[in-house]
Formats: sequence, C-alpha cells, structure tokens
Amino acid sequence: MSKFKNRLRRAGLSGLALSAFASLSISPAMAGEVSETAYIFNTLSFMIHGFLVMFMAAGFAMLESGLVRSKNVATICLKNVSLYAVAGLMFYVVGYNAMYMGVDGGFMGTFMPWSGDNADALAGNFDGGYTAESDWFFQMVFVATTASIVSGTVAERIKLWPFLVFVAVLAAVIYPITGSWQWGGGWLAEMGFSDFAGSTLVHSVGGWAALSGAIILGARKGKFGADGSVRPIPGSSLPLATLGTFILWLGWFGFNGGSQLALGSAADAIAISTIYINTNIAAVGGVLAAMVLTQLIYKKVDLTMVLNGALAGLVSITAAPDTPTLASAFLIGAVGGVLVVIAVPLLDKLKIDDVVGAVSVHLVAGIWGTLAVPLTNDGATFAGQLTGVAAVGGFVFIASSIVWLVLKFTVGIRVSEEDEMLGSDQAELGLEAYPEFGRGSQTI
Amino acid sequence: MSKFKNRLRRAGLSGLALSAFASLSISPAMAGEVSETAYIFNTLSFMIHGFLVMFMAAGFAMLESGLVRSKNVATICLKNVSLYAVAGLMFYVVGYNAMYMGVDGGFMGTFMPWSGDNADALAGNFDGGYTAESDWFFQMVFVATTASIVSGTVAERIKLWPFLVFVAVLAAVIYPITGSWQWGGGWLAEMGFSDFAGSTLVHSVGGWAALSGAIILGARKGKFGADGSVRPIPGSSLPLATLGTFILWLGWFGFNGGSQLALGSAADAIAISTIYINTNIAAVGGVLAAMVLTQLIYKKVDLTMVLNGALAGLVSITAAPDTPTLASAFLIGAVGGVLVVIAVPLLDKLKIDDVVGAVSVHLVAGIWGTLAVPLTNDGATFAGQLTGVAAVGGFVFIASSIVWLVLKFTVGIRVSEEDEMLGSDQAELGLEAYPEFGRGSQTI
Amino acid sequence: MSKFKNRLRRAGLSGLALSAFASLSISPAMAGEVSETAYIFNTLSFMIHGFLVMFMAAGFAMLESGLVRSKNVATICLKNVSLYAVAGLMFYVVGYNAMYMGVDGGFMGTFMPWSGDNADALAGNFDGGYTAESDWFFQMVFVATTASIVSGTVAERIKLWPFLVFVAVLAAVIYPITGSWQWGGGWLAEMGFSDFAGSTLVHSVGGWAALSGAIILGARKGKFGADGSVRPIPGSSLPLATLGTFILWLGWFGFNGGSQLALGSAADAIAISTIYINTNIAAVGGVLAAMVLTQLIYKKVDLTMVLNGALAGLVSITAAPDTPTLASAFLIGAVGGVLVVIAVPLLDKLKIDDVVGAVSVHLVAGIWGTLAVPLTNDGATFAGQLTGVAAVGGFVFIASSIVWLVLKFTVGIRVSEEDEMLGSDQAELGLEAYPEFGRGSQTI
Amino acid sequence: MKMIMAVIKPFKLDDVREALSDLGVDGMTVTEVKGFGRQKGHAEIYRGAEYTVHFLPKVKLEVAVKADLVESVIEAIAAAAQTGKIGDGKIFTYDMSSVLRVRTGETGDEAL
Amino acid sequence: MKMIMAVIKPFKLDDVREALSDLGVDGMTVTEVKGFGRQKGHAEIYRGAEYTVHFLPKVKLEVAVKADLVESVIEAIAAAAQTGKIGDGKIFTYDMSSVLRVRTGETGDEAL
Amino acid sequence: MKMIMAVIKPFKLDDVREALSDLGVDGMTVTEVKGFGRQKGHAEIYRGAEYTVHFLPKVKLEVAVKADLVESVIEAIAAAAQTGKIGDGKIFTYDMSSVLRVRTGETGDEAL
Ligand SMILES: Nc1ncnc2c1ncn2[C@@H]1O[C@H](COP(=O)(O)OP(=O)(O)O)[C@@H](O)[C@H]1O
Ligand SMILES: Nc1ncnc2c1ncn2[C@@H]1O[C@H](COP(=O)(O)OP(=O)(O)O)[C@@H](O)[C@H]1O
Ligand SMILES: Nc1ncnc2c1ncn2[C@@H]1O[C@H](COP(=O)(O)OP(=O)(O)O)[C@@H](O)[C@H]1O
Repeated sequence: MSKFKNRLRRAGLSGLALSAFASLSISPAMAGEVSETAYIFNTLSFMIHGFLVMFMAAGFAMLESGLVRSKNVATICLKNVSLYAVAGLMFYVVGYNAMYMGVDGGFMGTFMPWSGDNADALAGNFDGGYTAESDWFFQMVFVATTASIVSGTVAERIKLWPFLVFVAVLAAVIYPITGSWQWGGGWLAEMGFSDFAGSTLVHSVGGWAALSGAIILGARKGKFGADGSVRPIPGSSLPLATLGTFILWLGWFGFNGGSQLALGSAADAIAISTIYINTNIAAVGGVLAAMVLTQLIYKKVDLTMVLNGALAGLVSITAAPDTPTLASAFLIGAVGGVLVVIAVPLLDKLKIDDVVGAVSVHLVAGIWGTLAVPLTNDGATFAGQLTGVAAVGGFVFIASSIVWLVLKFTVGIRVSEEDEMLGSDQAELGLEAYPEFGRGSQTI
Repeated sequence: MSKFKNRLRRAGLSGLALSAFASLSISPAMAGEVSETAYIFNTLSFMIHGFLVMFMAAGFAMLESGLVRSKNVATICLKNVSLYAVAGLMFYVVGYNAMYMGVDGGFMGTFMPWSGDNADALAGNFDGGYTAESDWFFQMVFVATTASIVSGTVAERIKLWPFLVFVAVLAAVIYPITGSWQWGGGWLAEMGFSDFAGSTLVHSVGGWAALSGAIILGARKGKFGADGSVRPIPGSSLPLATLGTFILWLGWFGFNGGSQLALGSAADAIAISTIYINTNIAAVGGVLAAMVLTQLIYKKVDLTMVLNGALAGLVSITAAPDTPTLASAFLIGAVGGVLVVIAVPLLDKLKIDDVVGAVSVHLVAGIWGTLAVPLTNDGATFAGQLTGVAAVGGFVFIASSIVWLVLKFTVGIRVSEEDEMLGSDQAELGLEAYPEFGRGSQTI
Repeated sequence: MSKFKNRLRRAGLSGLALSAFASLSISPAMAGEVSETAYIFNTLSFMIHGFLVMFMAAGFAMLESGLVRSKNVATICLKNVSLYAVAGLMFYVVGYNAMYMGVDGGFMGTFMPWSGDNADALAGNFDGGYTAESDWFFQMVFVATTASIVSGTVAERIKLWPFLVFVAVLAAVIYPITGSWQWGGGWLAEMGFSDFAGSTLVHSVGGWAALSGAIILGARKGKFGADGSVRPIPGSSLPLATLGTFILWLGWFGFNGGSQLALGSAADAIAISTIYINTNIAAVGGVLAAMVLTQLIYKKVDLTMVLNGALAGLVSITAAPDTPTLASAFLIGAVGGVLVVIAVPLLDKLKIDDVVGAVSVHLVAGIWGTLAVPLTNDGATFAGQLTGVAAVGGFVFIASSIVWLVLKFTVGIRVSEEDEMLGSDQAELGLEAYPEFGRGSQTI
Repeated sequence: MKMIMAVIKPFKLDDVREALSDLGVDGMTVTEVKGFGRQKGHAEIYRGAEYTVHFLPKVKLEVAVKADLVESVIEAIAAAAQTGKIGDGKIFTYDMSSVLRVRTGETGDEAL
Repeated sequence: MKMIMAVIKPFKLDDVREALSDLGVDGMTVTEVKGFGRQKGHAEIYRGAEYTVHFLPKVKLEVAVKADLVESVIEAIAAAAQTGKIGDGKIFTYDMSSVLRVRTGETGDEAL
Repeated sequence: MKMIMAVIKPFKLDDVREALSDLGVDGMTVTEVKGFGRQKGHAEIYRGAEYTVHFLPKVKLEVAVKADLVESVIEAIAAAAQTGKIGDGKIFTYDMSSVLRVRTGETGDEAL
C-alpha cells in the first residue's frame, strides 16, 4: 500500500484527499498521475505543519510550567523535553510501522523500525504523493502530543523515570495500535469511523492514559481535605500558562491543517484554509463559552478555565475541522468550552486530581468532538463514532492501567511524601526552577 | 468584484500585485489566467503569513504581561486571549463584509456575515487567485492586531467586560469602515492613498482608539504626582517583554510579507523577499536609534525603549515595505525609533498614561511611516498620504471616543480606586498571576 | 558567478543542490533551465526557513535570560536584541559581499555593501534559482546566530557597548572571512571540506569567539573559590531556559533545512525532509544521552545539562544533516550530548567561565559534528575535515582575541567589581528585570 | 532607644515613609509579609473550587528610634497608615539593648 | 504582652495556623525566610560542580499575645510544627513594650 | 540570651556566615528586606521620567546567641560586613525572654 494512503480518511473525504493525484498533472512528459509540483507542495505541507506541531511541545511545557507550583517547575520542564525525545525515538524504533505497515483492516501493524524509501520519486514517479520522511515527521510529532497530555495530569507527584517508561510504551505500543485501527487502515476505518485529525486517536488517547494515571497515582497531598473538601492549588505563573496556550493554538493550525495530508491541488488548498478558519473559530468559541460561563456561575472570569476553554474548543473541532461552516465550528468549540467548565470541578468531586485539566480538555472535549462529526459530515454516523470512542477508550484505559500498575508494583511511580512536600525539583533534580525567589511562600 | 481585488493597492503597485495573473499560466489546458500552481502558492502565502500574524497575539500578550505590574498580569493575559476571540468573531459576523463587500469607491461595505465561495476554483477556474478562506484568515488576524494595540495602553485600570465591548465595536464597525476606504476599494483608494500593509489602517487605527481610551479613562492612580511630576511604574518582567517583542518581530514577516497578497509569480516572490529584508532592517534601525538616543540623552540604554524602538521601526516600514532600498528602510525604521524615544515622555508630559507605549509605537510611528511613503514610492503623494492620515485619524478618534464615553456613562469603564490598589487580578479575577511570590513588594 | 552558486557544497552534494535546475522545467516556452515554479519554491524555502532561524534570536534570549542571575537578565535581553540588530546591519554593510563576492578559491570576498539584483528573473530567466533578497535574508540570520552564541558565554560581566563592537567586527569581518573559505567558494571548498549547514562555519566560529572572550574577560567574581573550587551560580529561571531551548530546536529545522538552498525539485523535497528528521533525532539523541549520563554520574538528572544536550545534538548534526540514516543521526547527536556533559565541568576545571555552556555546546559539539561527516558522507575525508576545523579555529580564535584585547586595553570590556556585585541591570541600564521581586535573595 | 515594628497595608508604604521623613527619621527596614488577622481573608473560587485566602499581603516596617521620638513616630505611622477599614495593621514596640552602625562603628543614638 | 517569633518548616504553616486559631489567637504575621542551622543544608551538583546549599527555606511567624497565653501558644506552635526531624525550627520570645491597632487606635491587650 | 538583628549588604552574606561559623555560631535566620537610610537611593530614568529608588536591597540576619557571645558576634558581623561605604547597615540587639527548640523541646541556651 502506498504511504500516501496512510491516514486516508473515509466518509466523503477521500475525494479531497485524493485530489492531489487528479490535478496539477501539468507535465505531460511525466508518467505518473501526481506532478512533481504537487509532490513538493504535499511534502512542504507536512514540513510546515509538522514544525508547527513540533512547537506544541514548547506550548505544553509552558502551559504546564505555569500551572504547577514552582517547586515542581524544573521537573515538568524536564519531563516535557524528555517525553518528546522518548516518544520520537520509540515511534521510529517500532511505533510508526506498528501503526501503518500491513494493518490491512486488522488490529495492528508490524513492530519494526521505520525506514523511508523514495526510490519512485527519485526515478520520476511521484505517485507516492510526498516524501516518506515528511510523512514520518508529521506522524511523529503527533505521538509526542499524546504523551504531553499525560504529563500535565500526573504532574507534581510522579517519578521521572517511571513516567518516561510509560511514555515509551505509549508511543511504541498503545498509540500505534489504536492509531492503526483507523489511520493505519484497520478495522475501525473499515467500519466507517471518522476522526480527521485525532480528537479521539490523539487527544482522547492521551486523555485516557492520563486519566488512568491520575487514578492509580492518587491525588497530590493536600489537594483534597479529610472532610472531602477540594483545596485548589494555584499554578505558579499564569503568563507562562497563557503563552503555552497561544503556542498550542498556533500549533493547531499545523495539527489540523497538515492532516489534510496534501496541498498539491486547489481542492487541498481550499480544504486546508477552511480547516484553518474552522480551527481558529472553534478556539474562539471555547474561549467565549468558558468566559461567559465562569462569569455567570462564579461571578468572576477564571483565566485558567478560559485557557482550558480555548484548548477544549480546539480539541472539539479536531475530529472534523474541514466539514463545518464557520458558525457550526464556533458552536462545536463553544460546547467544548462549556464541557471543560463543567468537567473540571466534576473530576475534583470524583477526587481525581488532574493538575492542568488535561483530562477535561483532551478526553471530554475529544469525545464530544468525535461524536459531533455526524452533525457536519454526512459520511459519519453516530453509531460508528460511538463505536470508535468506546473501542479506543476501552483499549487505552485498560492498557494504560496495566502499564501504570506494573510500574507501581515494581519500581513505584510516586515520589515519597517527604519529597512531594519538598518538591520534585529539589528531591528529584537537586535544583530549583527559580532559585532566587523565596521558597517559603509556596505554602502561604 | 473578485475577492482577489480586495486590498488591491494603487500607486504603482498594481503591476506587481497582478503579476500572479500574468505568469505561471503553465497549463495551456486551463481556461483562466491564473494557474492552479499560482493559486496554491497564493493561498499558501496567506496561510503561512496568517499564522505568523496570529502568533502576534502571543507577542502582545507577553509584551504587555512584562510591562504591567504583576498584580495586573493575569488580567492582561485574559484580555489578550479574549480580545483575539472577540475580534475574530465580530470580523466574521459583520466586519469582513463591512470592509470588503460592495464598497465601490464609497465609505463602507455591507454589514453582514462573511461566507466563502470557491465554486470557480473547484470548477477549474483559478482567477479568484486564492481561496476565500485563506483571505478571510489573513484579514481576520489583522483586526486582532488592532485590538491588541488598545489593550496595552489602557491596561491596569480598565474593566474587563466594557473593554471587550469596545473591542467588539472596533472589530465590527470602526476598523472595517476605515479599512473599506482603502483596502475595500473605497474613496481613499480612489484618491490615491497608499498604505501597503497598514501603518495607518491597522496601527494608527489601533493607536487612535488607544489614545482616546487613555484620555477618557484617565491615568493610573500614582502615575502622576499632585505636583505634576511623572512617576514611572516599572513593568514586572522584562524578559517576557523581550520575548513578546521578538514574537511580534517574527509575526511582522507575515504581516508585511503576506500583504503582497500573492506568491504565484516570480515577481511576487521577489516582492515578498524584498519586504522581508526591509521589514527586518527597519526594526534594526528602530533598535539602534533608540539605543543610541537613550544612551546620549539619559546616559543609559533603556531596554523598554529599545523594545518599543524595534516595534516603532516595524510600524514605520509597514506602509511601504516593498519599495525602499535596504538603506532607506533602515533610515525609515530609525526615524521611527527616534520618534518613540521622544513621544513616550511627551505623552507623559501631557498626562496621558499609556502603559506599554502603544500610542507612541503604533500611532506616532504609524503616521510617520505613512507620510514617508512618497519618499520611496513615486505613486504616492504627500498630500494624498496626509489626507488618509487625517481622515482615518479623525474618524477613528471620534468614533472611539463616542464608544468609550457611552460605556463610561452607562456601565462604567474604570475599576474602583480600591480595586486598582489591590490589582485587577484579585479584584476582577479573584486570582494572582504569580500567587507564590511576595505581593507586598509591588509598592516598594 | 551566479548567486545561486553561493554555498554550493562540494563532496557529493552538488548533485542534489543543483537538482533544482534539472527538473520542474515544466514550461517549454521558458528559455532557462529553472522553471518559475522552482524559483518560487526555492525562494519560499529561504523565507520560511529564514524566519525560523530569525526566531532563534528569541530562543537565545530566553535561554540566556533563564541561565543568568536575575540581576543581569534585562542586560542579556538587551544584548540579544541589539546583537541581532548590529549583526544584521553589518552583514548588509560589508559582511555578505565579504563572504560571497569574488572569493574564487581565495581567502575573502569584497568588503562592500550588498545589493540585490533580480533583473534576470523579472525578464523571465529563472536560472538564478531564487531571489537575491531571500538568499541575503537566510545568510543574514546565520550571522546573527553566531553572535548570539558569544553573548551567552561572556554574560554577567561584559560591558554592553564593547560587546556590541565585538559583534560588529565578528559580523563584518571574522565570520565572513571564514565563511568565504567554504560557502563563498574559497580555498577550503576547493580543498574538499564539507560543512552542510555550519557546525564549523557558524557554531564553532561563535564558540571560538566566545572562548577567547571568556578567557580574556576572566571569570565572574565568585565563580571560582580562592582554593580553586568551583562555585555553581544557578540561573534565575529554568522555564525560560527550557522555552529558549525549544525555540532553538524549532529554529534548527530552518537552519539545517534551509541550507539545502533549494526546494524546487522532488530531490530537494526529499533532502529537506530527510534533514528535518535527522535534525530532530539528533536532538533527541543529545537529550537522552545527557539524561542518562547525568543520572549515572551524579545520580540526578540535571535539566540544564539536558537542555545543553539537546542543543549539542543539534550542533553535531549540522555539518551533515542530509546524509546519515535516522539511526546514525541519533548516535551523532547522542555523542554530542555526551561531550557536553564532559566538557562543561572540564571548562570549569580550566577556570574558564562559560555562563550558559555555549562553548561546550557550539564549539565542542561543532568540532565533533564536523569530524563526523566522513562517517556518513563518502565525499568528505577526515583529513579535509580536520584541516577545516583547525584553519577556521585558528583564524577565529586569533582574530577574536586581537579584537577582545584591543577593546580591553582601550575602552575596557569588563564592568567594575562593584557593578558586577550590583548586577549589570542596575549598573548599566538603571533598571531591574523583575523589579517587584526581592533582590536580596540573589546571594542566598 | 526603641525598635518600632509596624505591619501596614502595602499601598500605604510611601505615605508612611514620607511621614517619617518629615519627622526626621531617615532610616527604616522594610519586609514583605503576609498577615492573618480579623480581616478574615477572602473566599475565592479557582477552577470551580471555593477556598479561603487566609493570608493577605502586608508590609512590615522596622524603625529604630531614639527614646524621645517613639511617641511621635508611632503617631505618625498610625496617622499615615490608617484607612479606617479592617486590616490596617498593628504597631509593636520593643526595647533595644544596643545598636551599631557597621560602616563607622558608632553605637547608641549616634548609630541611628 | 509578649511577641513570639517562631521559625518553622514551610509546610507546617497551615497546621500551626489552625492550632493557634483553636486557641483563639487570630492574628499573626508571616515572613518567608531562609534558615541556617544544624540541619546542614544539602550537597547538590549543578552542571557537574558540587556545592552546598547552606540556607533552607523556612517560614517565620510573629505572634503578639497577652501574657497569660504565652505558654499555651508556644506549646501549640511546638506541637503543631514538630516532625522530630532536624530543622524543625525555634521559638523565640521577647517582651513588648506597647502595641497599637492602627484602625482604631486601641492599645495594649485590646489591640491584639 | 540575646537576639542580634543585623541589616547588611546582600553580597556580604556569605562572608558574615563564614565569620559566624568560625565563632561556632551555627544558627541564623535570613530575610530579604529593602532598606531606607542615609544611602539615599539612586535617581534613575525609566522611559524618560526621572525617579528615585528609595529602597535598596538588603539582607536581614537574626542570630540568637548566648549572653557571653554577644560582643564577639556583633564584632564579627561588623567586621565581615563592612565595606566602609555608605549603606553598610546596622546591628541591633534585644533581650530575649525564652527560646525553645521545636524538635527536642529543649529550652534556654541548650536550644541555640
Ligand atoms: N497578634 C498579632 N501578632 C502579630 N501580627 C498581628 C497580630 N494581629 C494582627 N497582626 C497583623 O496585623 C494585620 C492586621 O490585623 P487585622 O486583625 O486583620 O486588622 P486590624 O488591625 O484592622 O484589626 C494582620 O494581617 C497581621 O499581619
Ligand atoms: N541561633 C539561631 N538564631 C536564629 N535562628 C536560628 C538559630 N538557630 C537556628 N535558627 C533557625 O532555626 C532553624 C532550624 O534550626 P536547626 O539548627 O537547623 O534545626 P533544629 O532546630 O532542629 O536543631 C534554622 O534553619 C534557622 O532558621
Ligand atoms: N533607624 C533605622 N531603623 C531600622 N533600620 C535602619 C535604620 N537606619 C538604617 N537602617 C537600615 O540600615 C541600612 C543602612 O543604613 P544607611 O543609613 O543607608 O547607611 P549607614 O548604615 O552606612 O549609615 C538601611 O538601608 C536600613 O535597612
């Protein structure tokens, strides 16, 4: 199967996705159906959109740095750098091929290292559509995003190395398997599931893994009172959290736009630019919904909720950023913003301690976005979407739980109570993120 | 009128702007004048340059976060996120069409929601030049920039919701109206005004709106002594302000480069790359002028002035980034840098409290840049430029003042004196941007 | 000689680099060998990759802001803004032509201002390959990078203006001369040296200049005890350092990717996308090697070393990002990460005070990367590489030392001991980076 | 010789400093503190959960003064710091057994 | 009237505040400090160089109390702050010669 | 038993700490403070407007010592902290009525 068919989407999208083949065949001398120009455009789209998604790693790092206490900031920075490294390496070593090689309607691909092959293109046949490397690059940055989601939820109490082991398994096994079901052309794809850029395959996968981690790890000391009360633990730097959100918003143009997988035809250009504006206005919807709702309920706007709202809007639109009108995209995002305002305190009530709200943002809004696809895309059905959500959720939650539990009962996943008081930075890294500022204040 | 003709610039530029039609008509089989390849390039230019401009929202957020006191940092972050959301939504609901639809030499377009149409392109006729969505995206991020300018000037004392109402009116009515006069093909365009990427239409518009806001709102408590003395109020984080400036500098390649509106021909590629280096060296000029001048006058280089100088250089070149030589562009930017060093204390003397220097940067340098166009562009006249500056300035200042005054005498625009002491973060949001650091220091 | 031949690389690469000429000659009506489409693609590559490299200035600013003490943060911000300005200006005034004009196998070009000429392209002959401006832009941002490297090493004690004088000489004379030897088509290029994107020509040049500066300037007061002990001086903000590293990582896709100098053919697209993934995985190698090594040696992972490790991986791959396999690229980067963990304490032992580790990252890993080229590129020889490393190193170290010494014995390069205690921000700029936070803590 | 320690609202610091300067007191040491008192803190909501901020930002002044100035200094601080609203702060006074100016080695009243 | 000054471990602050509230003491002033003591700081490695962190984060409480409460307040703080591990901190007591509530002008025990 | 409170220039802290260690004093509490004194602050220009920075960064040390050490500790601090330039700081001394070590419950000189 041609690499170009990877992540070929069903449900009415194949027309667009394939359009690169049909047009721009401007050089009659060339044998294949895809012109060299289209080949370059397609590759360029992966590269540009790929580096935008890569930069989301910085966005997650800043968002999470801003939302943890300063005694854990250096550790969360280290986790964000190292998870990107681990995820990228594992996706090369086994993940990519486990997701895309020889899935053929089944349940997983082939666990072996990836290697690219551009012989056809070099010989003048551009029907592969784009370079193997640009495709790998774009797919790789997606798996890093999934891992970033987990780090935020389990922050401030998880041990560094066990966390990285989890990330390795996630990137090498869990993410590729569910990915293969759909984007690898597995059973879900055959069944008619639709998830354009990964509301389920990326965001919910990260969210489920985070959720199982949060439950198994337990809450941070002091988060919940003995009497069941919830004690908020404000983050250390809201401008960094805001910066992180803006970086993620920027990265999302790459995330959703690049998922068109082609830029070689006018139809692709139309699709990607439609995706851009829908993606943007969904975030706008998330922002405004979260603002209005927190103002109404709490009489004050909560900045952290608004940031979460923007991201929830983005996650919501990710399953179908190409089909809605601007107005629908706005509403889809706004519902995401509403959901996050409801989900965050709900998780608190369930005594699930999600430090940055990642479960509410990526899992809850991811489910919503996936289920909302049939509203704007005739090719998708509610039943099909529900099947996908349930199957992916079930698999990821169970698989993640097994990994977390194995880690818990072997090397342990949680820092000691004393180290938690002291902060991971001092306990695990032996340094401080802001060594010059007073430390005592952290408990005032 | 074809969408492609939007923002068609007069004064000798039409040749370049139209060049996309004339060349790359490489596929004889196609009916129209624009090839599919050119269509994709044009669209891609809007998308890439558009996301760079979108990221300027993060730049403004960081610049302003760095230049306000920490007790107002969370609020300024919230304002920057929400103004981007509000401006983007309003530009969809009425702004875009008010600016571009059926202006025909007149004073405004049609106030109705935007909707894109790519039927021609899908039918194989690419004479529209680019996708409707990419155009909308690029125009939308410009209006967000205008709104960001205002937020910096009126920071630390304005109420959140009335501010957002002002932004909504700005994006829906004020900006589109003056925009229609020129880029929408209205009377200013017919008269021969020239403003390539918006020294007047974007930056001065933001600057005038900010100025009227600052005057009507009054200065921050403590900014001016009873004896008329000026009391500086240092910003909380200069590295964030520096980061913001760099992000804005990066975004300006999109701002000016994308305003070529096309990349479909070699002539466009030449124009855009010329714009890039002129834009860059104008900022360089602004930086060096501000450095040398503050060193000479004050015997010390003032980092905040240098950051303002960079931005002033960028604003100055924005009216004509395509026509100057590198040396002229450097000088145009340098004059901008000089102006900002003069304007900032001047505004202080006038008891106008502009928290981040946005009026000096965007309005003063914007006027300078607009008036400087005839120096490097034969198609523009000094009289024509002056007419544009005055007309736009008069309209925006009056319209903004009306809006501010209506808000002032209905819902009120200023936080109470006590809330101002306490800081908007605690008073309006009930949280702190840096909850862990000492707060008392803020008045030391 | 055509501008397009600038930075034409030897050693088997010319095939790829020239490929833009050979293909996409899709319009039979055109006279030249390069199509307009290829011309636009090539120019676009320079523009996109150029703005990514430009943004590295922000990366350096944040990295260095995070690694100096807060009393020197505003100054390092100012230096990073102003060095970018000075370097860019000098490269225009003399640097570019000194590097590229009329080198002809010799030792330097022509010291005169740059000016672009696109007459051929405007006349329909696209054999120049890309616009003159886009080429200048891409080359200019490289010299700014070199200057940024120096600022980090000599931070916290150097005087502002003498530093900028050094940067001016570096950008106008030193960098262009060694650059001309290779990328300008001088003697090194003829001899068979290979340095794809500048492990030696950019990073080592910056590293040697930094090293000579650090030696001549001496260590910060308090860095080394009278008994020869090393006293660590922790940086003020590790999240900013992390952000800076991520921005640099992002920028490196531009740095290495754009150095392909073309995107006009499928072969170029393949090359650039290969470069992207190799660049990325080399950084991954650097991160993981630094993590594992610091864990093994010190029993704790050192975040600052990991950040340095990422950058060392990137520097290591820069000399040949196009030829290795993913696995080799990973290993090349990993060795870079190992080297940095060894070099940092080694420099300390030599009493060379490198504030941010720039010598270890850019010089040590730069040498390694250059020497490693023959491992993956048959066109390069170990002897040739060694010659290049030695010649460039010798020249830059001596030339830089002369400049530093002249400055030292005329205007002086070091702030007074009292000013160093007080911090450059107060002493040189008269302001504070974080005026609201406690200052006394800086010595606790 | 007495040490006067006053806890006041942060935005009153400049007024108090000026009031003391007027009295000829030109030495004091200031610390950022957080205060807990009758002014009970405020209930806030963060991410949907209510909580009380117990400690409020205050500024602590330490002013060493000659015995004969003690009364007037306390009065001056009290007058300048008062808003009449809860949380205005407290002024505590201690005896001091000695004082020394590091620069000159002077002691006693000379050193203030 | 005495001033009790206690240096404790930061994470014990909430426990101490609650213990004092239970005693009816509803005023205190808190400062972030760094402490040096028998708890010798810890050796760390930063960029390959070993060094000792001499000063550890602590929190300082100042609580002014009526004479008859002094004993019980000291005991309450000690009980709430104790972990039994080195570095738990110290409680110092001084005499205070006067106190004034800025808001009302009350003095003496009334002002506490 | 006395409490010695010294306000010094921040960069002298390490020297003072070492001087005290040499005397066998191995306990102290340090606070970041801002000082106002004869060292009049400095005139600065920010964005074209002149202003005076009234408060300068200082460090405050609190050292509780046995009666017989008071003199030598004061001397040691003064010697280590002196630069001879204005703003070197002050050393204040108080009586202390009691001290308690939280960890062990020891009191009096034992507790120091
Ligand atoms: N007993 C006390 N000991 C030390 N500080 C106190 C005491 N009581 C109050 N304070 C300080 O004085 C501040 C103001 O006191 P509070 O009781 O809130 O208001 P008021 O002084 O108006 O009655 C507190 O925030 C605290 O810093
Ligand atoms: N002589 C002293 N003067 C002032 N503060 C002291 C003194 N000794 C100890 N401290 C404070 O008490 C804290 C705890 O003391 P330390 O000797 O480390 O442990 P412990 O109290 O368990 O013996 C120190 O960090 C310091 O802040
Ligand atoms: N009367 C005072 N009460 C409290 N602190 C004081 C007093 N006078 C001076 N100080 C502290 O001592 C520091 C140094 O005093 P200053 O008068 O500037 O210099 P010098 O001690 O050399 O005369 C001040 O910054 C302040 O923190």
